[in-house]
Amino acid sequence: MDKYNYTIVSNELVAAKTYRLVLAGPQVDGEFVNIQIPGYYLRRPISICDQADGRITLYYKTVGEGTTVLAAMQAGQQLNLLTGLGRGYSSAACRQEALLAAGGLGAAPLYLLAKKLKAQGKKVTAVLGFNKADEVVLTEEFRALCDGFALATLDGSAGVKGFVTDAIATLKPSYDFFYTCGPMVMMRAVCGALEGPGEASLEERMGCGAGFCYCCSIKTTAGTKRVCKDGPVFKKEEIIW
Amino acid sequence: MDKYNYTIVSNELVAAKTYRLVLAGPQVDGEFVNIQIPGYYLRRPISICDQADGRITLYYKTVGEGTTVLAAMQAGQQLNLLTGLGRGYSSAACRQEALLAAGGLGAAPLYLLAKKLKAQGKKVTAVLGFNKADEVVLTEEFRALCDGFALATLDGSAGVKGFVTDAIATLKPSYDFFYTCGPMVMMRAVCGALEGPGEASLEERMGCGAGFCYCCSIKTTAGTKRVCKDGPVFKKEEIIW
Amino acid sequence: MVDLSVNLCGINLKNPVVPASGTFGFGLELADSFDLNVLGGISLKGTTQEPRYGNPTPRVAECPGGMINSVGLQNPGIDALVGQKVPALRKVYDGCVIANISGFSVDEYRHCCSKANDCDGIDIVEVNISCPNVHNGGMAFGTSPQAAAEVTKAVKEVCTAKPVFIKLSPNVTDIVAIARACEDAGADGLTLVNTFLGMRIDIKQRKPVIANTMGGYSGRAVFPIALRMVYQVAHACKIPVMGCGGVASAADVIEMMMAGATAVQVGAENLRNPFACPEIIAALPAKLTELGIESIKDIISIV
Amino acid sequence: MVDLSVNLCGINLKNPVVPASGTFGFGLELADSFDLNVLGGISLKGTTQEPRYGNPTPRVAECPGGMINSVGLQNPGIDALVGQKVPALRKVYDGCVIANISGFSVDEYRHCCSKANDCDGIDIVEVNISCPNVHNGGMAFGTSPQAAAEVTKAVKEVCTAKPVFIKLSPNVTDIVAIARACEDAGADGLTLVNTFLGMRIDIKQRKPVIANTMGGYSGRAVFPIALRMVYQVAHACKIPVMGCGGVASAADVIEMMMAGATAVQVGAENLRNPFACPEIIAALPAKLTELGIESIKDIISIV
Ligand SMILES: Cc1cc2nc3c(=O)[nH]c(=O)nc-3n(C[C@H](O)[C@H](O)[C@H](O)COP(=O)(O)OP(=O)(O)OC[C@H]3O[C@@H](n4cnc5c(N)ncnc54)[C@H](O)[C@@H]3O)c2cc1C
Ligand SMILES: Cc1cc2nc3c(=O)[nH]c(=O)nc-3n(C[C@H](O)[C@H](O)[C@H](O)COP(=O)(O)OP(=O)(O)OC[C@H]3O[C@@H](n4cnc5c(N)ncnc54)[C@H](O)[C@@H]3O)c2cc1C
Ligand SMILES: Cc1cc2nc3c(=O)[nH]c(=O)nc-3n(C[C@H](O)[C@H](O)[C@H](O)COP(=O)(O)O)c2cc1C
Ligand SMILES: Cc1cc2nc3c(=O)[nH]c(=O)nc-3n(C[C@H](O)[C@H](O)[C@H](O)COP(=O)(O)O)c2cc1C
Ligand code: FES
Ligand code: FES
Repeated sequence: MDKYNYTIVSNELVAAKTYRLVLAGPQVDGEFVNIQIPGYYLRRPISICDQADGRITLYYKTVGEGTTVLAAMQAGQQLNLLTGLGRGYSSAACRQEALLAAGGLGAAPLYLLAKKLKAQGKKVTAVLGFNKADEVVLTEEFRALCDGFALATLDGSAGVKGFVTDAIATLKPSYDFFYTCGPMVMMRAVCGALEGPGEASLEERMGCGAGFCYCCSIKTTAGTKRVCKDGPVFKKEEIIW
Repeated sequence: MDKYNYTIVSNELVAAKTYRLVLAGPQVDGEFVNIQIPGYYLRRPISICDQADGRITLYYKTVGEGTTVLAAMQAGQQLNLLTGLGRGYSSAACRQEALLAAGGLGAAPLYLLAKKLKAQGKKVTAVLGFNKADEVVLTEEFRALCDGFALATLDGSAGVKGFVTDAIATLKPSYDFFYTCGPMVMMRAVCGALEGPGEASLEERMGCGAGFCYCCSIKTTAGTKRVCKDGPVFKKEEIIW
Repeated sequence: MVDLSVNLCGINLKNPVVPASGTFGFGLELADSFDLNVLGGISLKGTTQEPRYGNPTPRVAECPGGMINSVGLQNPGIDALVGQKVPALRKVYDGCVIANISGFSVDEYRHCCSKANDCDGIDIVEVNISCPNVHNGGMAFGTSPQAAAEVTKAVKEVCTAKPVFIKLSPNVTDIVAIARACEDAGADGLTLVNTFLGMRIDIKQRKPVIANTMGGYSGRAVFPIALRMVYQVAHACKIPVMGCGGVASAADVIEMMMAGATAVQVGAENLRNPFACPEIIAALPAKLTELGIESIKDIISIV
Repeated sequence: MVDLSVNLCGINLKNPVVPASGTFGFGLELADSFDLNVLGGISLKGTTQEPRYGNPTPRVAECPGGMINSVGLQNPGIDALVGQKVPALRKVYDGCVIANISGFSVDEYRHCCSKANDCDGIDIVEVNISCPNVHNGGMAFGTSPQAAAEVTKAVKEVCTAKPVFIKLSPNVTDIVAIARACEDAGADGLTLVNTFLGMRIDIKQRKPVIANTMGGYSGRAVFPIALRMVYQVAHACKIPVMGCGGVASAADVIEMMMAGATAVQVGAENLRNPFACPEIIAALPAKLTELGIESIKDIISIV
C-alpha cells in the first residue's frame, strides 16, 4: 500500500451520472484505489479501469455526497489516493478463452482485466449490460480490444434488449473461465447461469480499505474474508449469495 | 448583517507575517467582517481597513491555524463573509482635530476612520507604532492622508525609537478627541497618557460576531456589553482595564 | 406542494425548524437580518430568576466540526424576559415562542416557570436541566432520574397553561432512564440534547482555551450521538421529542425526524451561519420531494 | 535533539504514539506499508476467549469529522492471539505490544488475561470494559464503578507479570468515579476513551446505515470530549493514562499529554490515513521545538 497525490488531468461526464476521471501520477498495483474526498472523513474506493503512460483512468457514478463533490473537481486539482489495494481477478486462472460479464460500471475493472488477458495472448469475449443507452460506457474500448463483444440494455435502447445473461445466451461464446463485475443481483444471475469456474467482485462498505480494520468482513464458504484485502474478487463458489 | 461571497483579488505578504487581502464584492457597513475559512468551524473577525470601487482591503497577521490557511489562498478563490458587523469609532465625536494612535495592525481600522474624518474636513494626526521595521505597514497611506504623522518602533529600526506614547509626547499634536487601536497594553498606556475624551477598540474571542450568542460579553463601567455588537469600539471611560 | 407543518402538543408549527436556546439570543437580535416569521419556532436564550453576567471570557473555543461555549447563562432575569424580551419579539414574530428556563434550585425553576406560564407571548416552556456550565447548578438535575423527575413535577404544578418540555443532558450513562422519569413525572415533551462537556487546551500558552476550563461542546460533530439519543428516547417514550445536536442542513433535519423528532432545533450552526435556519427551511421542500415525501409529519419516527 | 520517550509503568516507549485497538489489526497487516518500529507501541485488535465473526455488515458509517464502527469484536480468539498473532508480530516489531482483551463475563476476562500474562511477546494488558457493540456484554462492565472494579480485581489476580490498563467507556455520567474504582481495585493504568454510542440513518433507504442500528462513534469529532475526560481522570487518579479519542496530529498528541496523558492512542485516523502514526511521530520533534519543549515527558499534565 502506498499514498500519493495525483493531479486531475480530466474529470468528464461521459454518461448519465457517470464520470471518467483521469489522474496523473505513479502507476500502481492492486484492484482499486481509495480516494480522499475533500471534506469527507472516509475514503471512497474506486476500481482501476486503465493505466498507462503515467495516467490512471477511473469511472465513477455520482451516487451520494462524496462522489458528487468529486464530480465538481477540476483539472489541475490534487487528489490523495491510497494505492496497491485489493486482490484482483486471477487472469492466470483462464487457460485460453475468457468470458467477461459486466453490469453497469462493473465494466471498468473488467477492462483492466481484458487488457491483461490479451497481453497474455488469450481470447476474450466481453458482454456489457446497462439499464439504458444513456448509461453506456467503454463499448468502443472493449470492442477494439476483444475477440467477441455484445452489448445489452434492459430497455433495448442500445444493443440487444435484456439482461447480460440473455446476451450471453444468444452469443454462446466459448470460454474456460468467466469473470463478472456488477450489481449483486446481476452477478448472482451470471454465476447461476454460467457453467464452469469463474470469479466475481464484491462491494462492501469500507473503513480502511487496506485490510486492518475488519469493517468489510463477509462470510464465505472458505471462512471469514475481508472484501478489501482477501477480495474484492472471489471465486464463484466462495460467495454466499 | 449580510452574507456575501467575495472573490480574492490579491492576498500578499506585505510585512512580517502580515498580509494584505483585497476582495471584490459588495461595499459594506460596519467595523469588521467575519470570514469563513475553509475547514474551520467558527469565522474569523478582521477589521475593515479600506473600501472603494467594489473592493475591500483587509490586513491580517498569521497567528494561528485559520489565518495560516487564509494566507495560502489565492487570487480568484472565493471567501464567504458576514458583513455589517460592529459599532465603529464615532467620527462625529471629534469636533476639529483628531489624534489616531495605532499599535501594530491596529493601524488598519484607524485608516478607514482617518478617511472618514478627512472627508468630514477634520484635521488628523496619526501615530503608528510597531515592534520592528519589518512589521511596518500603511505608513505611506497615512502620510498621504493625514495632517500630522509619526512612526515609532520599539527597537528604533524605523521611525523614532520607543512606544507610541513616546512618539506622541515628542510630537505634541493638538486634538480634541483621540482614537486608539492595538494590543491591550498599548491602548491602556495610550488611554492613561492622553488627556481628554477618546475611544479604543477591544478584541474578544467570538462565537457569532453578530450580537446574538453572548460569547463575547465583557463588563464595562456602563454594564455588560457585547464586544461584537455594542463594540468593538468603546469610550475610554467605559473600559475596565 | 410539500407540507412542512408539524404539531407539537397541539401547537401548530409552520415547519419543524427552531433555533436552539442560546444560539439565537432573544430573537430580536436577528430581526434585522431576515424575516423571523419563516421560523417554525424560536427557543429563547436560557433565563434564570435573577440577572446573570455569566462566565468570564474567553467563553468560546473552536474545535474541528464544532465549538465549545461557556456563556454560563448570561441573561437579564425572568422578569425582563416576560416583561420586555417576549413582548418585543411578539411585535415582529407570530410563530411558536419557547421560553428556556434554567435554575439552581427547584424553587427557582418553579418561580421562573410560573412567570413564563403567565406570559401571553410564550407558547412552550422548555426547562433546561442540563446546562453544564454552572457549578453546583443545572447539571445535577439532568444527570439523575430522581432529580429530573422532581424538577418536572415542580414546574408542571405551576405550568398549567402551557406544554412543558424538559431539555436533557447528553452527559449521562442512560438517557432513556432520565427521559422516562420526566415522562412519568408529567412532562409534555422532551428536548434533547444539550451540549457535551468538553475542553480544549491552547498548547502555546499551556492553559485551557476557555476561561472556565471546560464548557459545552456542540456543532456538527455531535450529530451522530444526538441522533442516537433521539432515536432511543423517541422509541422509549410517548411524548414528543425536539431533536437537537449538530443539525446543519435540510438532510440533517430529515434524519433527526426519521429518528423520532417531531421538531428539530439548530444550535451552534447559527453562530457560523446566522442564516442557517432560513436556508435550511428553504431547502427542505426540494429535499423532501427528491425523497418522495409529501408531508414532513409522515417521516417522524419512520425508522 | 528532542526526547520523545515516555515511561509507562516502567516500560520505556520510544515515543508516546500508539495505534489504538481495532484500528491497526494485529500489527502485521501494516508491516508491508511502513517500518512498524517507529511506533511507540501497538494496541492489538480486541480479543475474546473464543473466535468471533462479529456483527453483520455494513459495519461502518461515515460522519462529519468521524465514523461509526460496529465491527463487534471480530477476532480469532485468545489462543490464536498468543499462539500466532503475537509471535508473528514479534518477528518484525520490538516496541511495546499491548494486548486488548474483551469479555462477556468476569471469567472470560480472567481466562484471557491469564493467557496474555503468560505470553512473552505481550508487554501490557489492556482490558476493554467499554465496547458498546456487544449486547449484554462489555458495555455493562464499563458503566458502573462496581462492575469495573470487579473486572479489575479479577484480572489483576491473574495478570501478575504485566501492567494492566483498564480501557474506559465515555458513555457515562461520571467517568472519574469509574476511573477511581479501577484504580482502587489495583489497575496499573487507564486507557480512555473508547467509542461513543452513535447512529446514522440512510434517509434515502429509511433505515440505519449500520446493520446493527447503532455503533461506536470516533474520530476527530470526539477529541474535545475525550480530552476533557483525560483531564478529569488524570487529575483525579495517580496511575498513568493513555489518552485516546480523535487524535489526528502532532498538536493533538501534545494537547492530550498536556491534559494528562502519558501516552496517546490514535484510532479512526489510521483508517482514513494508514500512515497517520508514522506521520505524527515524524512531525512531533519540530512541533515540540516550536513550542520550546525539549522532552515530551515534561508536558504530561502540565495544564
Ligand atoms: C472495491 C470497490 C470498488 C468500487 N469501484 C467503483 C467504481 O469503479 N466506480 C464506482 O462508481 N463505484 C465503485 N464502487 C462504489 C463506490 O465506492 C461508491 O459508489 C462510493 O463510495 C459512494 O460514495 P458517496 O460518497 O457518493 O456515497 P455516500 O452514500 O454518500 O457514502 C457514504 C459512505 O458509504 C460508502 N459507500 C456508499 N456506497 C458504497 C458502495 N457501493 N460500496 C462501498 N462503499 C460505499 C462510501 O464510501 C462512504 O463511506 C466501488 C466499491 C468497492 C467496494
Ligand atoms: C473586532 C476584531 C477585529 C479584528 N481585526 C483584525 C485585523 O484587522 N487584523 C488581524 O490580523 N486580526 C484582527 N483581529 C484578530 C483576529 O480575529 C485573530 O487574529 C484571528 O481570529 C486568529 O485566527 P486564527 O485561526 O489564526 O487563530 P487561532 O488561535 O487558531 O484561532 C482559534 C480561535 O480563536 C479566535 N481568536 C484567536 N485570536 C483572536 C483574537 N485576537 N481576537 C478574536 N478572536 C481570536 C479565532 O477567531 C478562532 O475562533 C480582530 C479581532 C476582533 C475581535
Ligand atoms: C453559545 C451557546 C449558548 C447556549 N445556551 C443555552 C441555554 O441558555 N440554554 C439551553 O438549554 N441550551 C443552551 N445551549 C445549547 C443549545 O441550545 C443546544 O442544545 C446545543 O448547542 C446542541 O445543539 P447544536 O449542536 O446544534 O449546537 C447553548 C449552546 C450554545 C452553542
Ligand atoms: C474500527 C474500530 C474498531 C475498534 N475496535 C476496538 C477493540 O477491539 N477494542 C477496543 O478496546 N477498542 C476498539 N476501538 C476503539 C478505539 O480503540 C478507540 O478507543 C476509539 O476509536 C477512540 O479513538 P479514535 O477517536 O482515535 O478513533 C475500535 C475503533 C474502531 C474505529
Ligand atoms: S475495510 Fe478495513 S479491513 Fe476491509
Ligand atoms: S460573538 Fe456572539 S454576541 Fe458577540
